[in-house]
Amino acid sequence: MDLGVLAQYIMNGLMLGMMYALVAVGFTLFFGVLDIIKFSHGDVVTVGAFAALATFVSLRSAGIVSSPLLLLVMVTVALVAMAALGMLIARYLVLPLRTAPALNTLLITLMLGTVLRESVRLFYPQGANPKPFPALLPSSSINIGQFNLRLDNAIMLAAGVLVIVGLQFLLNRTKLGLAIRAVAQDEETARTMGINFTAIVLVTFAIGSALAAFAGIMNGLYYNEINFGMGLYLGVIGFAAAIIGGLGSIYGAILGGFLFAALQTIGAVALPFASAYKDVFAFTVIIMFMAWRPTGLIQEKISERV
Amino acid sequence: MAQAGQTSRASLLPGIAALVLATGYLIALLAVEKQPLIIGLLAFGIAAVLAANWFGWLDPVSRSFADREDRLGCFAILAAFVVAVFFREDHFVLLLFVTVLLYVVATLGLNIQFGYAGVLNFAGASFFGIGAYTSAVLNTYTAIPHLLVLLIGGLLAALIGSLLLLPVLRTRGHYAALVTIAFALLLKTFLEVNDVLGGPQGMQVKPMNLFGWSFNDNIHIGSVELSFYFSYFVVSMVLLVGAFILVRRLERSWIGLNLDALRLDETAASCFGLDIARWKITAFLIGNFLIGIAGALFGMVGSFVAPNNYTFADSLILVSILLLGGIGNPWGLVVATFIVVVVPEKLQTIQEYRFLLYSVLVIAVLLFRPEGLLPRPVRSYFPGWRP
Amino acid sequence: MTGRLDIDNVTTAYDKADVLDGVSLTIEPGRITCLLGSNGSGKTTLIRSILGLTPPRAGRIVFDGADITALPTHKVIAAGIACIPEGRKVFPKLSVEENLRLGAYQEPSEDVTQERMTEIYRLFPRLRERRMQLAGTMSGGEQAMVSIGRGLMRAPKLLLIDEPSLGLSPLFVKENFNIIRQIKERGITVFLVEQNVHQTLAIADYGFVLSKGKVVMQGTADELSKTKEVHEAYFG
Amino acid sequence: ANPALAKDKVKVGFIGPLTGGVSVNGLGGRNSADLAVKLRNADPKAKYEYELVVLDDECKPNVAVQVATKMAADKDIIGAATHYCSSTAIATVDVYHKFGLPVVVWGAVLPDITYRNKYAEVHRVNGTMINQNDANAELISKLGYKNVAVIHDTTDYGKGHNEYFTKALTKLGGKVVGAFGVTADQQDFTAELTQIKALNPEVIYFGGLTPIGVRIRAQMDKLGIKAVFDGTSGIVSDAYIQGLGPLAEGSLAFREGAPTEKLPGGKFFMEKYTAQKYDNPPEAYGAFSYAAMDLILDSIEKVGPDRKKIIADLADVKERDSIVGKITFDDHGQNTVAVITKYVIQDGKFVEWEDSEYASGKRKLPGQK
Amino acid sequence: MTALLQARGLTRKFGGVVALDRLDLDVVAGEILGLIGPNGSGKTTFFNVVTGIYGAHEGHISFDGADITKASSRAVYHAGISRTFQRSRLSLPLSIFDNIMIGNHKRLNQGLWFNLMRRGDFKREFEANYRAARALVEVFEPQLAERLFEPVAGLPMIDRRRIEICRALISQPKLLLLDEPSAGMTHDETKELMDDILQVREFNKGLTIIIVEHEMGVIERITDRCAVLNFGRKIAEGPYRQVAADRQVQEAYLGVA
Ligand SMILES: Nc1ncnc2c1ncn2[C@@H]1O[C@H](COP(=O)(O)OP(=O)(O)OP(=O)(O)O)[C@@H](O)[C@H]1O
Ligand SMILES: Nc1ncnc2c1ncn2[C@@H]1O[C@H](COP(=O)(O)OP(=O)(O)OP(=O)(O)O)[C@@H](O)[C@H]1O
Ligand SMILES: [Mg+2]
Ligand SMILES: [Mg+2]
Repeated sequence: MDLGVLAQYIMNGLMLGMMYALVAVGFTLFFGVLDIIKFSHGDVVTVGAFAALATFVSLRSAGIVSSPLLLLVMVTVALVAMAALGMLIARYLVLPLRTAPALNTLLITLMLGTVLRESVRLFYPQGANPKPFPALLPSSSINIGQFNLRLDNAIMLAAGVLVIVGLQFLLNRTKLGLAIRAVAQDEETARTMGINFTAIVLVTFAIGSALAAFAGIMNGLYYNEINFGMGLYLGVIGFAAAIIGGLGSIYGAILGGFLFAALQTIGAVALPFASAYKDVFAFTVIIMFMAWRPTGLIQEKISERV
Repeated sequence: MAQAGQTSRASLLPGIAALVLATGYLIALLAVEKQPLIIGLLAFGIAAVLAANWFGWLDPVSRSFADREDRLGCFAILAAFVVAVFFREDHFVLLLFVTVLLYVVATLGLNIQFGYAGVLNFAGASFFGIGAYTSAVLNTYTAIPHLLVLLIGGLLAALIGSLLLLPVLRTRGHYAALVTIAFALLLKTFLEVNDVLGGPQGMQVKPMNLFGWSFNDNIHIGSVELSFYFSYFVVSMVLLVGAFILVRRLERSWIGLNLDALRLDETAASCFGLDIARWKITAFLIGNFLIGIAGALFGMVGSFVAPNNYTFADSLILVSILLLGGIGNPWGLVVATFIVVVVPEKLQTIQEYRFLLYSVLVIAVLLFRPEGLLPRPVRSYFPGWRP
Repeated sequence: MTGRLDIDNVTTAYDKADVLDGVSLTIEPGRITCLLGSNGSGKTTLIRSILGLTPPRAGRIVFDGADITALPTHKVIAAGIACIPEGRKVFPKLSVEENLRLGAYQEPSEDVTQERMTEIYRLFPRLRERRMQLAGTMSGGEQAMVSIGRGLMRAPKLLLIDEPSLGLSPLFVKENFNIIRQIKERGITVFLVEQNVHQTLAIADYGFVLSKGKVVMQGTADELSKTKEVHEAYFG
Repeated sequence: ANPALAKDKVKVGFIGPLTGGVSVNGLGGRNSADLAVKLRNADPKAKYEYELVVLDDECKPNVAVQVATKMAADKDIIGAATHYCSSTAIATVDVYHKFGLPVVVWGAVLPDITYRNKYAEVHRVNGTMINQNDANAELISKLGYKNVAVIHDTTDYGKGHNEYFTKALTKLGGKVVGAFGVTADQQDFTAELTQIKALNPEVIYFGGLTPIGVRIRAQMDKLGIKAVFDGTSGIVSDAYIQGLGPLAEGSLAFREGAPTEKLPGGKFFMEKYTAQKYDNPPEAYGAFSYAAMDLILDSIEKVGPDRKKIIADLADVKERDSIVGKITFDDHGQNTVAVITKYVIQDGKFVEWEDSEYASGKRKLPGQK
Repeated sequence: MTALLQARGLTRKFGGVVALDRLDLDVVAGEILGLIGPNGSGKTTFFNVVTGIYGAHEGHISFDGADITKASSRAVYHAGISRTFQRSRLSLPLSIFDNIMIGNHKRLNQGLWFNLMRRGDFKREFEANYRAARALVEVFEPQLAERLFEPVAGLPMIDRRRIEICRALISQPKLLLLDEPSAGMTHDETKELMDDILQVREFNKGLTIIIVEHEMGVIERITDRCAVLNFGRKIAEGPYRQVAADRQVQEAYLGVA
């Protein structure tokens, strides 16, 4: 294979992996704090992207043209809006179900996902159509043989890495992170330690949802197109990635995200059968993988004590 | 509940009253067409249940069902027939009704897996699909009697499901969820990209034919004409009753106890001699078998199979039914299936807003009853049995 | 001296049945007050009510003059109360050190936290050895040490201790009571729930006996140890 | 008294995808059918008062069979305009046949829908994908392109297009250098496109619907692929241009029938549609939906609300004027539209190829000779 | 004197921690052995290794003449060893009866056909087991026997302990492992519980018991013999009085200076 083409595949895979990883990290966070699957996460990605787009459109019509400024405002608005949405979800849908069977949260967030998705479709102007997302990052590129390295992609990769590193730091090095992990394990005892349980849950959901908005914007900037269904698939894959990585481990989620992207890329280009089989291939590998490592790549350190 | 000194069984009356009311309500709901009426009826239903709960009228009903399940089960079958006969000419209502019955059978299978053994299965629709595709292929290319086809559909679902046994046995919780989710996505994509089974186009399924009686013809009894779906209704009902009894007996036996024990605490269970793998496999296979049979029959009812019918989203609907009904309670499944299948259908006239409304409705129900509509009661091995 | 807690006619229920039925008692500052009572008499429930984990249905709880009855738990803690909960309740997937840190969650100063931690490690050398071990993998008694250490991490005005010697070796039970005495000497008010009546009454200043959700007896430790009923019930 | 009150009520049906990924087309179709009914009801000469029953097939065969059964089993419904998605249309033909409900397909293009069986109940106003692809291959060859890479969705629609296009192109001496199937919910196509880039085709043919089309076209640009984007009827939709903005420039697309806006009836349709202030544009197949419904209404007016008579009446529709041109049903109920409109996107609009600056040579597609 | 349970050179490590360190231990049929030692000395680990929850890194265990070192938890149970857990492990949503029946696994007919189809026979088996469970519970707490079909979740700790012991006893094991059965109980309650256990032992002649306890009163009263662990090693063995007098034991465990 041409080296340039190979490099191109790797670059594609990295971008894809980064987006999966960002979504997966969100899942990990929610598992982490409440041990729940929040299936609406993918749709929050969508809503985040649409929030950013709406901001863009209104800024544009207000006559602002500077790309960096536009981008800054878009990111801020989308992140804040999704953080708020996340808190609302936590407050009114997740917390009330705390004592119910864990799977109920899954169902309720699943339904919420539908509500979000359908709302975008029905209430965003022309929401059922794919929307062009502005390319706001410098798009200069260099061609090395078949390889086309774009500056915007490099910037996005770097930003993604930065966000993940920041989150990792937050979780493992700060008091807030410690509180999040404590709340995840034992709500009552955490409260006995003086932790404001509700606040921690809300903050976690805010962070996770802001992360989703970030992923949504990145998706938009990368593909220059967003649509109301984009989060659905992203959500499922993010979930898969979080699990393959090993629950509760941020590194695991990242590894899982990149692994999944790699599997898809390999399935599409390196295998003898048609590229449409790439998902069949990826999911088959995942099933076999789960048989081999039933608790994911990065295994939880604890085995239950008897 | 066994109370000292109490020897008499709870009265049948509240149970029968509830059944009669439910039947009447169902007929009304299925019969009305006008949107305001439908919404009014739905609102009325919710209000009525809330009110009954408020006045404490639901307790005697559930006691009556707990104690007299055998008898009330017969009445429930009767009620189903009353509804079916009422709509004997109405193809669509009967189709809807048959869909409900078969979905109940499938969720009963899921219930064994998840409700009892704790094995998550997010690929319910896939196994349902395997059953349906079985009847599509066998009815088209072979002359195998159709009852046997149903059986083969179930067996095939169990067999293909057993490919997942190793990862399912080794994983737990969310990890196990991923295995079946991956399978659901895989199977759908596979059916879609592979042309052998019709690709995304799907396949036609020949209607059921029992002992020379083709199910696609309307039935004439004297001057009364019955929709051909009535035959499917009868067969589905037989299947459902069989599945229901199977699940009930399973629950009310040492095997049900084993499944509960391993779901709740695997370590403790294995310290008391339980073969975890054996019972998980048993539950997984029986569950898939039921789902497969239901799917095979559904394939014939719908007369058409396509990969799009059996997506991950459809599997989630099956799981939703389980959660909505109250995990582990077969009666809850019946109620929940009616809601999940019939309500969106009845909301057709609000067209593009119906998914939105439906989702909001489910969220409301869950917030109101986090444990599901009818939470599972403590096991009684024989209804009405007193020490 | 602060750390006074007045419990006035508190009634608490879980679902329907009342577990506490009009409990009134006072914890005097600077003393060790103990609460005795058989299994299920409602001792833990009382502690949960104080902490706001199971808010009382009726009655008032006043801490140092401030009404804390309806406060959320973290505010109760902020008022200067700490708790060593029943059944240890360590965070199983956090390391020993992280568990201790959580004890000082509301302590803003990192230096103070470090200082306290050093002191805890001095009290429990075993914990220093196992600093990085996940608390969930420790033996039953070791977890008790983590739990006690964690409760001490934030010097409170009032420390609630629920059955700390549960599952501890006799040697350690003794040490444990020594530690509680030392806590008191530092000026911390202690409210101690215990089954180990001998040793409890030996270090306590005052005590209450709870039965079926009601205070049935109270008095100084000496008075209580001489009371016939207590003697019969607990010393066999 | 008001004579309108005296009219008998007659129910007619519409089925299309109102939810899901292609719901824009479904909603456009519904609005158009609705328009046909509204206009008819406003016509004082009409004999009946019509009520439109709308059902959603979600573009899923299983749902389609259910709703088709519901509609066909309702004896009050006399005829219906049905289905945009081929997979749903082909799944339901047996239902209509069994229940004897006359339907006119308004958007699905799979040949099998009319040609697999000879059901008198099933008609179609739009053409099949075969004619479309012949015209497509012809244009490509005429422009001097030889090497074409194909991306198609793996639904029947995409696969059919792949098949018929490849056939037509090969006949004309062109070459398909690679064909890639993609799934309908796929978001990322960079792996496929990178492979295509290495194959260096002059044209990328795309057999699929707008949502994926937009994604693929946008991602082509990301990877610096300069080939011509050659779409099918599936992307003839305002949503395509909206979704891509300036990137849409120079995309090719094809649709059966004469261009609506050029027919006198078409202009009328557009005016009336706009006047109704629907939320959605009619989209490419709105006109067909309108025409289908109009055909049914005409029939009812003529022979009365009786399914059997309608079927008989529809059988001899010949050279009938409509907003999509003349309609003639062959013995399979298929409208034999020979005309195919070729489009190129120019300045954010679908412009007929012949009228475009690309045809006149003023602008050039990449690699256009 | 034949040993019912025999451990030789038993070693189990967790990372750097040696929880059991070349432990030799004999348990004689019919005796009550007290297993004591400081916190973290390996008592629970010993139970876990015997019952097959953890594997041994070195050494052997034999039970009733058969080697069970590598046996699974299941096999160990079927061989006749039952246990309770240091932290109660009942299945809370299930009824008292169900919880006890979980312990009776090996004596219940597990056949699919029997359970599903032969409901008459099943009912007879069920009723026999109901009587057995009731009789057993009555020994511990007659009031509980009336509430056999109530969920365990609503019961106070002490009753849960009792049920856990019933669950371990119902299958009439040869060896019973009790891990701190009296933790959290008052003096009275502990005494009552021990009396009940001794009473059950009257019915189930030859029941051998290993009991882990930190309550020395209990140990003194009911054990025939004690083994003391420290850092996974046995530091003393013998009747309680003798062990209690041991200097090493006093220093490491009892704290009597
Ligand atoms: N979460 C709960 N839900 C329902 N009832 C409960 C709950 N917790 C405790 N109870 C009941 O409340 C009563 C008092 O329990 P509590 O734990 O306060 O007793 P205690 O005096 O602390 O007993 P112990 O000595 O066993 O710790 C008991 O009957 C118990 O069954
Ligand atoms: N799963 C495990 N992972 C890591 N370490 C473990 C594990 N289980 C036990 N240990 C360690 O092994 C040692 C022995 O533990 P064990 O539970 O056997 O003690 P014990 O004698 O029962 O103590 P206690 O009386 O406090 O219950 C302890 O230091 C404990 O931390
Ligand atoms: Mg307590
Ligand atoms: Mg122990």
